Amino acid sequence: MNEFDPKVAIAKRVAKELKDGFMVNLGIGLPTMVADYVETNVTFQSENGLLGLGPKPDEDKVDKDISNAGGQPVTMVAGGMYFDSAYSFSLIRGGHVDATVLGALQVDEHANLANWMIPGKMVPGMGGAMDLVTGARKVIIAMLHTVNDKPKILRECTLPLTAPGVVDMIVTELCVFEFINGKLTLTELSEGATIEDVAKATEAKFDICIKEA
Amino acid sequence: MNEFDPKVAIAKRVAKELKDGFMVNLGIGLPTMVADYVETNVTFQSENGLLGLGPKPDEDKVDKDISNAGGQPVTMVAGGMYFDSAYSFSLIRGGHVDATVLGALQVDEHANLANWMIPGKMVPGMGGAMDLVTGARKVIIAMLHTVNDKPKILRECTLPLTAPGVVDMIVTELCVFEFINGKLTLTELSEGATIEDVAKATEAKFDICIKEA
Amino acid sequence: MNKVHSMEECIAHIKPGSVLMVGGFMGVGSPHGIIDALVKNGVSDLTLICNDTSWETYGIGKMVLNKQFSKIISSHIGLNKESGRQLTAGETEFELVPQGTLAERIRAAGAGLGGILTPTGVGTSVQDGKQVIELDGIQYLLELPLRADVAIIAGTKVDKAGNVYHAKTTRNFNPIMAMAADTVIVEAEELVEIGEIDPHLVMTPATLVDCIVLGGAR
Amino acid sequence: MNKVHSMEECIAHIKPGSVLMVGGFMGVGSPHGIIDALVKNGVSDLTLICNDTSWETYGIGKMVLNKQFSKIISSHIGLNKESGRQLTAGETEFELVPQGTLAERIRAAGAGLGGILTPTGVGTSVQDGKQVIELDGIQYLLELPLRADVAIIAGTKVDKAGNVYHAKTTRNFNPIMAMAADTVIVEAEELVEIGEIDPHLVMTPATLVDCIVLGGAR
Repeated sequence: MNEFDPKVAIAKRVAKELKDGFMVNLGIGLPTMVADYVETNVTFQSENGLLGLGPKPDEDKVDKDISNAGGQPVTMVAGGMYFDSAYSFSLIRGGHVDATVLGALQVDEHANLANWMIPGKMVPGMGGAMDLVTGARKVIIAMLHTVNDKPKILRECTLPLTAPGVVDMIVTELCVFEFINGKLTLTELSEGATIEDVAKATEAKFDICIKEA
Repeated sequence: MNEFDPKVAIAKRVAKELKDGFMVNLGIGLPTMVADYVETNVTFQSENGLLGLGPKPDEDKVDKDISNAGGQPVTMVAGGMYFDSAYSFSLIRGGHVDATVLGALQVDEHANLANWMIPGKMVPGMGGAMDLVTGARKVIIAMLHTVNDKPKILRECTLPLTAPGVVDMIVTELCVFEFINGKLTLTELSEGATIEDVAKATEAKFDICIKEA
Repeated sequence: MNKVHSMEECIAHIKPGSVLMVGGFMGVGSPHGIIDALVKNGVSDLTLICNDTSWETYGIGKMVLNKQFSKIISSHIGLNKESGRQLTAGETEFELVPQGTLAERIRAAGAGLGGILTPTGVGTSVQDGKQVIELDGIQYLLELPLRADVAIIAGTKVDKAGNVYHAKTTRNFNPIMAMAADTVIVEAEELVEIGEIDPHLVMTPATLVDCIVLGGAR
Repeated sequence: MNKVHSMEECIAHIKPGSVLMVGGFMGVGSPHGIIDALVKNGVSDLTLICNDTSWETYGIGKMVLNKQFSKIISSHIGLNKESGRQLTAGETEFELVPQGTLAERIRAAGAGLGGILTPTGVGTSVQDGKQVIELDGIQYLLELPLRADVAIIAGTKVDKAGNVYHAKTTRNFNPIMAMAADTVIVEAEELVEIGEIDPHLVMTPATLVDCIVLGGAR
């Protein structure tokens, strides 16, 4: 019952990036799981209007007036704050969010990010993503390394961009990439993964600079 | 003891312009007196951060945390609101203030207003005046007709402008001027004042279109 | 000056062709009673300005399903399948706006600004057709104000003068929309006496509100 | 992470040449204890960004009297005779900014905007040297963001994490300055436990506050 869950592994690794005192915005889906593994004193921001996002309430304690950016019921921890949408994005665009964690459809060697639409197929709208990746001090992409065995880390994004040159770090089940001096760089391998595994699953060219654990 | 007080006469006349439901900002000095004569249901805005400005408190009821734009203690009426300076000027610049009443150093035929500085002599700063006259729906100048027997309603302002073409109405102890289709127009005479009195005290050219009382 | 009106009187302000702002975020903080009345009334050819189009069976999503909009300006439409269908079929015109830019454009209209410069959207399709202004080597998009004929907003507590308290995350776009529309209609979850709301908790002032309607059950 | 520090530790952030934002409006909502400590400390060659320069014997006016500023950016200096004297004598550089523009410029810095377009100041000396942008036949001034190295603000109640409640009209410029400075120091009139301030009444969030100092008597 203790099988390797790639999403849990990714969430756990991302959690280590969130330092004491950080204001953090987590995207919907996999990024939301990161909250479960954070051991530091982090304040979660939710772009629909609150700081101090807490865990889901028990079903009998749901309050229709407090939700997250997905419209789902949430709670607030002690020391939180409510605000309107203009203030919320002042925090985001103004550089007050220390880290944002988002999924991606594609990331490329130029730190470009595409995660908001597939022309002709899926046009959900960018929501707050364009502001988040433009304004947050650190943009962390948390995603499975490939989709249907096809690479998502590319030489050049083919989908419409969410923003150019904004990604700081990519965390997958195989490895961690960081952009160091603008160069995509492999900095960590997951347990059991090899450089060859990463190379096979990655279209982009990358430097290698594995940190000692 | 019932002598004619020109400032009271001006304040009383201006008060009639403030209609039910209006949001009104009154400048410091003579304009402040207008509040004493308003008989309609008007909400006073104070640019330092409140809607629902009430009368001065009794001395033993002064609260250091609530003041007007002159830094003087005030009260709030029931149904008021506190806000920050950005919101305050959103109300002002955004056209939500129905009328503002201000003094003037000079007004001219082009509805230009000068009321914020005398080069080399007095440079107090414009405070909120430039935003108020730009944003308020109706700009009413309340002032004595002349200063040291010299006209203040001129062909052309000689002092640095607060804003060009913004004045809607001038109320003095002698008369009321309105800008009608862009033309300075004498529309009312105070009791006992004649057109000749006004002409003598006014440098600007003006049309005459006295309304029936 | 009584501002409390019947639902019929309130929604009469919304006419075919009107530009309509609707408060709320995935339905939280939306004026659900007014939306239901508008679905029934059927007024169409409207332009919608709303953060999202919710789900097709909830909040503003119901009006999308009922095809009452000829144009939708929104940051997110992905959870309403009918929005996606109308977009793909070309039945409705969509303008997708980054959420922060949407908030600033609405705020700019209410605050009397001619526009704002934002870095968001530079180098993406959001930039198309917009003026780019470079300052100190950084590129910004000049984004223009967004106004509406009518804003319909929700209030948790509304006093009889029209002062509004928006609880918790129901605040979202409601206060800024109340500043950016010619006519503002608030749906009150609870109607209280003037003075009952702490003046620090008034988030939309009475002077901006034209009509109050009592909300029904949700 | 303890943010409550001594006055000495707090004001050590303010160095000769620093750009300093100071909350308050004619002294109401100003951090009077910090100001008094800075007068004593005597740090100079500062740039001041503050709504006004108060009176020469009250609030920020004391630092003007003490000649601690080489440049003052403000909307109103008329009630402080020493400000007028320094301006006329050319001892201090003054930039007079319309109050609404001052608020928007500070807000723009904190909100990550490259600037805002305002109609205020068009056709006046405020326009000098600024880019004018015409949209739909209306002229606007492009006004640029104003940032500071340090903001000193006042809080009526501050919790131990740094969440701030500004009572009544003490709010004024305090919350927007807290967003626009690299270091934010808040003077707490009352220090309370985390969770004691209603989250709707938090006007400046803890995440923006670096140092808390307990206010003395005024």
